[in-house]
Amino acid sequence: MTRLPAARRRKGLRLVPVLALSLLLSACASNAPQDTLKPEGPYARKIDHLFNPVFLIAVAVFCLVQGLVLFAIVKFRRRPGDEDFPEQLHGNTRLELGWTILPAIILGAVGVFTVPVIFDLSEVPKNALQVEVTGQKYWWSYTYQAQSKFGISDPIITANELHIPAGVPVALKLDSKDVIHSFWAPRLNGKKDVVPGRVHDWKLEADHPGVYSGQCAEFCGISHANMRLKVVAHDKAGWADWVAHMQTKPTKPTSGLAAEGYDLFAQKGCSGCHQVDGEYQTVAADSPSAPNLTHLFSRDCFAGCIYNLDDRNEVEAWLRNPQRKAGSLMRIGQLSEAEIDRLYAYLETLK
Amino acid sequence: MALTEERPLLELTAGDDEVRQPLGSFRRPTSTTGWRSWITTVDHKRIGILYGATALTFFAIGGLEALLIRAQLAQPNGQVLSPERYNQAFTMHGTTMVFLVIMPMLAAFANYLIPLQIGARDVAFPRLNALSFWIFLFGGLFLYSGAVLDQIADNGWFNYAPNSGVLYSPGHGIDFWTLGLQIAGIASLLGAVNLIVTCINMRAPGMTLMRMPIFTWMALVAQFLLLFAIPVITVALFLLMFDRLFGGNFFVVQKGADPLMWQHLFWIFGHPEVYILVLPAFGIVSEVIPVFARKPLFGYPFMVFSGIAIGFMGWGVWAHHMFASGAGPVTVAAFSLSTMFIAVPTGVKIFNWIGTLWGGKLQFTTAMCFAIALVSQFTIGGLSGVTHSISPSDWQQTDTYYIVAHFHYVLFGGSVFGIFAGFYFWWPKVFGRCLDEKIGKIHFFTWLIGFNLTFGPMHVLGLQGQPRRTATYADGMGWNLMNLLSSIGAFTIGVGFLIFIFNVVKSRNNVVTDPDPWDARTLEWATSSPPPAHNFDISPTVSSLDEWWHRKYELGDDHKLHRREHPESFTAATPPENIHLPSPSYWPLIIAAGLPFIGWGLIYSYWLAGFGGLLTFVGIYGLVLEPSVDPDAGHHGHADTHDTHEPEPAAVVAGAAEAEEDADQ
Amino acid sequence: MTDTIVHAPIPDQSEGHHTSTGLSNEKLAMWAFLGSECLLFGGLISVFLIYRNKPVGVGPKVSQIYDIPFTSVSSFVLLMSSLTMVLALAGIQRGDHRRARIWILTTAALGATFVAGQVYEFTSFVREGLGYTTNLQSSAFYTLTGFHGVHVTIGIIMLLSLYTLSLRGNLPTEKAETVEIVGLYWHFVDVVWILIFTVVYLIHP
Amino acid sequence: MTTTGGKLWFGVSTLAFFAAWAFALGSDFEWFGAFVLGTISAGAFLLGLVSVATGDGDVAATADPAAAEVPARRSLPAFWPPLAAFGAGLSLIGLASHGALLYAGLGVLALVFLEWLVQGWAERATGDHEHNRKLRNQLMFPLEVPVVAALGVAFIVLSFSRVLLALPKNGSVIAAIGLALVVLSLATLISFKPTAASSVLTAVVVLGAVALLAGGIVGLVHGERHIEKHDAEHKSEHVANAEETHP
Ligand code: HEA
Ligand code: HEA
Ligand code: HEC
Ligand code: CUA
Ligand SMILES: [Cu+2]
Repeated sequence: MTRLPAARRRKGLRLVPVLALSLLLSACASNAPQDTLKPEGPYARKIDHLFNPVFLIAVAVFCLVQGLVLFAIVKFRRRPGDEDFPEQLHGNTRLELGWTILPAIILGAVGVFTVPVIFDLSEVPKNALQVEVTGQKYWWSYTYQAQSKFGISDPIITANELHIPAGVPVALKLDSKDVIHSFWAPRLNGKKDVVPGRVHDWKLEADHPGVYSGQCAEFCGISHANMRLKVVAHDKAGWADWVAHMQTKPTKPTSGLAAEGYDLFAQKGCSGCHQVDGEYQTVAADSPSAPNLTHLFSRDCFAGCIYNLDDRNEVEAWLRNPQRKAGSLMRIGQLSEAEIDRLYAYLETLK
Repeated sequence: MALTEERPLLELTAGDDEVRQPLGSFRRPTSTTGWRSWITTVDHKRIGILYGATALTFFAIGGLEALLIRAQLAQPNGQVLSPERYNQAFTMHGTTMVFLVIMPMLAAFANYLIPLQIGARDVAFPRLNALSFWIFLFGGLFLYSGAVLDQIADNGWFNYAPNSGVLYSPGHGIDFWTLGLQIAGIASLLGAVNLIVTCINMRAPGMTLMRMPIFTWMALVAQFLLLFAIPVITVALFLLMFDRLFGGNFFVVQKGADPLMWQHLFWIFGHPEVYILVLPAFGIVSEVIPVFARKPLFGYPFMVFSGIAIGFMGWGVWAHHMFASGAGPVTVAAFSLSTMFIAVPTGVKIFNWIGTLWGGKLQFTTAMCFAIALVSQFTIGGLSGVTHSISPSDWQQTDTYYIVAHFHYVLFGGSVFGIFAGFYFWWPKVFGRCLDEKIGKIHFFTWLIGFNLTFGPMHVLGLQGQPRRTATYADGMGWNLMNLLSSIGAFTIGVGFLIFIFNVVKSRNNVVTDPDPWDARTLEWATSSPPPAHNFDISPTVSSLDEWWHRKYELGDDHKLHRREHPESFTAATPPENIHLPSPSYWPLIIAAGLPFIGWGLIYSYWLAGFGGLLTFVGIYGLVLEPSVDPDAGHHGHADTHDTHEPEPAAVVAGAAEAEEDADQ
Repeated sequence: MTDTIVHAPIPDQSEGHHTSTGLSNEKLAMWAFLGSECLLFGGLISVFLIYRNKPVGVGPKVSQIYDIPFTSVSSFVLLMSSLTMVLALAGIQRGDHRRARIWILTTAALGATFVAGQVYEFTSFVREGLGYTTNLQSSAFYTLTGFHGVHVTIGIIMLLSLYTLSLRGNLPTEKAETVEIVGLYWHFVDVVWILIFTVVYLIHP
Repeated sequence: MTTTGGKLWFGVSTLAFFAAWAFALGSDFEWFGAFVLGTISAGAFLLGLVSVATGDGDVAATADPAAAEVPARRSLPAFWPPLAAFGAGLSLIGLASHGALLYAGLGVLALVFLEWLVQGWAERATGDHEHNRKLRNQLMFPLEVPVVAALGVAFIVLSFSRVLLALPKNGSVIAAIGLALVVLSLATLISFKPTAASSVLTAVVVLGAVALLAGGIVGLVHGERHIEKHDAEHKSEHVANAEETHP
């Protein structure tokens, strides 16, 4: 009987938990805008409060199992030359029942804490700001119906950036125009799928004013990675300002480049897809839905929040070739630089 | 027509006729060496090797796809792949790894080992076994054949509706995916039927169910899961195919369909599937650990029953993949709870392995290292699984890299580590050559480190909010470092794999003479390495669990174990004479070769489908009508065959039935 | 393929077709396969039942155009074929190959009558404006029942093959089990039809 | 007396003849198609005559009739020429009228080609007739059994469903019961008549097949009964449209 040489101790294995733990710890210190472990609102916090103890239990079990394995590796390794058999233990029913029942009890306890949170988070909040969220390839559209309680007298339609008042629950109605997306602003709540043909209730709330980033979390096609979003939470005054601003209509430019751009907007077919309240109201019936541009320049980002509106170059690049965002449903002919200048001048008036 | 020549077509005379000459048997292939012997073989051991080699090849392909993914994600705004290619890469990576690597690899082990472990000459239906392999191979090739025409699926391995419909995925990539998986599904189903019957019916005398080696047990449970899970995904694929190719409405939201229907069907299959992927690996590890701890498996009955329990519970948890899909709170709560409790039987396994290690005399061969690594690494994946089962926290985690971390820890840290433990363990048995232990250790540590480096950081990334399946990510999200580490880790795994390949190539020179080099416990070690075509010269009889070990050792008067001088073995001094093995056959290959044509035909031209259908149909009849043992072939020089070698139409007609069905689909 | 585990000189195993359970491999395999089929039909029936309650949009509802009397008759025909299948098996087990052949042929003919009825039913439904692609219900209905029809057709082909085998003397009494196994399949397909007929045709919400 | 080639051509001729009539009747005497088919019929007939006259162009056979009696090789019975003729005829009718028939005809031709080829090969394989036949069967049975079975099913299904479609609604119910009862009672009858010759069964089955075929053809010619179309009801159509345009 040839025996293969006994191996040396497995030092490497001991490194593993250390490595993993230190990585996890370093994670908590880093600065990530979508960090799920840093909730900024009551709903996200509820989840965090549930996750943390479970995570600790997991860490405890992890340490127990790895500890036992490591101990066994060190303690029970076979010394060279030792040909004897260890005690031939076939099992121990009591022990085995023990480690069947114990985890069951632990998990039962976890379950008891989990179920109420599920129901809590599924409840539609009262007195909340109502927003209809529509997902489509590959951007978000938001509609605020008139709600006097929040100062909204005319419906507001906007895109990609969701504005909310801080400290107030927001009730979302999620729907999709095409495939399944998933709405997710990690610091404000978990995610919820946006399914065509169904309307899902979901909710958000931010403790403090601020900008919270998020993105589509269900694979929805070629530009799934480019379907991001921002939630902008305002304080009371800021919210009132925003609403007031959104209730005004932009004034139609009458002279200069902007006026030429205004005409181009129709000539080049932009108005076939895009609405501008008070100016270009109706869109072609067969157009893909496109962002409402009424208050375009009051936003920070565009096209699924992957480009900056501040940066004139990015807007122009977009008009030069909207396909730079892969799979974008905005299809236009080639525009000359002069046309782009004029269109930009017009778009800039849409504040 | 021809039928009337022998007798009138409609015959009334009573009784049998003496015309017992078999119908439609061709000249049978006879080679026992060379490539022809491999494509016509019906020997479960060779088929096992074929499965293994194919799966390993696909592993390299799936791994290369993963390396592409990691190359792209190593830095923010990566430019290695276009978004289109990226989506194709992860879709094919996931599909390949699940359906073309782990499943067939475990089929390889099951095929090779089950008959040996239960003391049988072969599986119950050797030619059906060959058929399964070829169908699997052609399914895989079909799946990849779309790549030649640049028609590659790009909707993820679970391919959610409605993005999978023609409206949103107009190319043929998804068609190749749907049809390819249906073909591979036939293979799994036939394999499952075959192995279930083998385990139930072909056990050596005395091998009661509770004496069955634990690997066989776990593989059996997995076959039952396959038996019931495959039809469910077949329904889903079938409906999708009808939608895409024939204008059905099953997932067309505009026609009022519910897109969540797909998710339910897929995950009712999908969750049992993940246990199909891991239970046999658990079985492997449960064989390896006792051998190198030199003590029996701790709590064999608990191990068996926890495996069965996992199999059962696996059916009641599928909606945990859909926590965020919009089910009501009651459903979510119910599936949360059911999911949590699946940790209980799995925990039993972990602790029983530790129990086996405990008090043993551990010998750290490479196989043992991989086995112990499974115990420790799988636990990490299992525990992150439990954190998903807390559905509110899953609302944060789902579709992020935290999930990716979870399933790679269970799949790589579980299935793959288990499989490689099996490689190092059974290599000498299968090839009569040893893998080098030193290189093996290097391989092991490269993988252990590379694996943790790749997938450990993904936990962090997921919790920091990086969604999965995103072709790029922006700078400034705090994800750069972890992604880079992960990519470095992936390439480390790649290096480790090359080391393994090197080891395999080098093993040609390491001939082992001892058929039982590890002093192992189960019957496969009681025959020569590699085992003869007929497995055992003398058919075993079994009187205990770990039969072979009990034949080697006895308890002496001093209450110590003593090795018997000449353990009662199953190798005879002179080769046995009267063993009739099933003869090789061309038909399985022909049947399987028809299926891709049916697939291409459904996509491009019905003429091709007709041709493929004919090939398959005729092949099935050829297989059914040909006797399992070729009457013309000489067997081991034995003259007075009392076996009549009848064709055994029924079983294969049955197989035919369902192969046809799938073909007709 | 039991004859492949042959038979070193071991007392227990010297018997020709020994298996651990005493059941033949082939029969066991058929049972396992039918278990799997249950899930297949279960899946399709569930899909139909779920989609039946959805508004149809375009075209008629399936329940508007069922011809229950006709389908009852063809269900009856299929049921009868189970009876003749039993007779066929009894025949071959008794060694009465002549009768076995007659009943096998009859079973196949009844099965074919059923399938013909289904083709008729489908054609007339299409004429009534319910095509495969018309609406959700129609896709689900045709897929489910058509899938069953394909099963029956395969059954018929198996029966006709048995008939040929028997004719050629390749189906002696020892091989009666082959007929039994095909019979299992046949009865299964039959029972599934009874289920489909009941939940799809007879019960509508 | 007729030779193999002769059989082929006469077969084609007969079929084309009937086809010409069928076509003429079916197409309300559209003359061109009927003329083409009629010409084919006549041409084939002539060729058949030539073929018979020349003994299939077999010089040896015409030169020395005695030589033909030497059984150099025994042929297996050959159905192929008439069947080929049938196939050719079918494709011709198909060409002139219905596309599906063309494909069916081509299918038959292909089958004949294959069968003939294999048979030809088998006849020359060895000198032993029995052995040759075995060879042929071994090669062809896996093909023939399923194809014949499938064709049989298709035959019943197609014919009978045409009958059902042609009958009024209640009639179809009765026809289905009727057929089942006939099948059942005949089977019972025969099974209780152990002395019945095999020819009885053959006769019954052949008669049944002919009846079914006749029924099918009549059904086809008669056309389907008037089936009321459940047009999309106004309301549901409206809903559908709304759904589709709903943004
Ligand atoms: C081998 C495959 C495998 C295995 C074994 C598992 C095992 C488990 N999985 Fe995993 N899972 C996958 C493969 C697997 N999974 C894959 C591929 C996906 C993603 C598919 C996709 O989206 O692409 C997935 C996704 C997935 C999800 C969905 C996540 C999402 O998409 O949102 C969930 C949710 O609950 C989940 C849970 C679990 C649980 C609870 C287990 C349990 O079985 C784990 C049990 C084990 C342990 C817990 C460790 C040992 C136990 C102890 C030491 C006892 C003590 C423990 C406690 C007291 C806690 N898995
Ligand atoms: C058992 C299954 C399995 C295995 C083993 C792996 C192995 C790996 N996986 Fe994967 N993975 C999945 C199953 C698996 N994966 C699934 C199911 C998905 C989900 C897909 C989806 O979302 O649809 C996924 C998704 C997935 C993603 C997420 C993609 C995304 O969401 O965008 C990533 C990202 O890093 C990844 C990485 C890796 C890496 C680096 C490895 C490494 O371990 C691979 C290591 C590489 C090798 C071992 C190959 C080495 C080869 C060579 C060096 C060449 C040698 C060549 C010759 C010998 C010729 N995998
Ligand atoms: C065929 C329809 C279509 C036409 C025509 C079209 N667009 Fe668009 N537009 C879209 C769609 C769809 C998007 C969203 C793309 C995305 O984010 O993926 C979009 C996005 C935009 C955005 C970014 C809006 C935001 O808030 O994200 C701007 C600005 C824009 N278009 C301007 C124009 C101009 C200017 C023209 C005319 C030259 C034009 N569009 C013509 C469909 C169209
Ligand atoms: Cu929308 Cu992903
Ligand atoms: Cu799961």
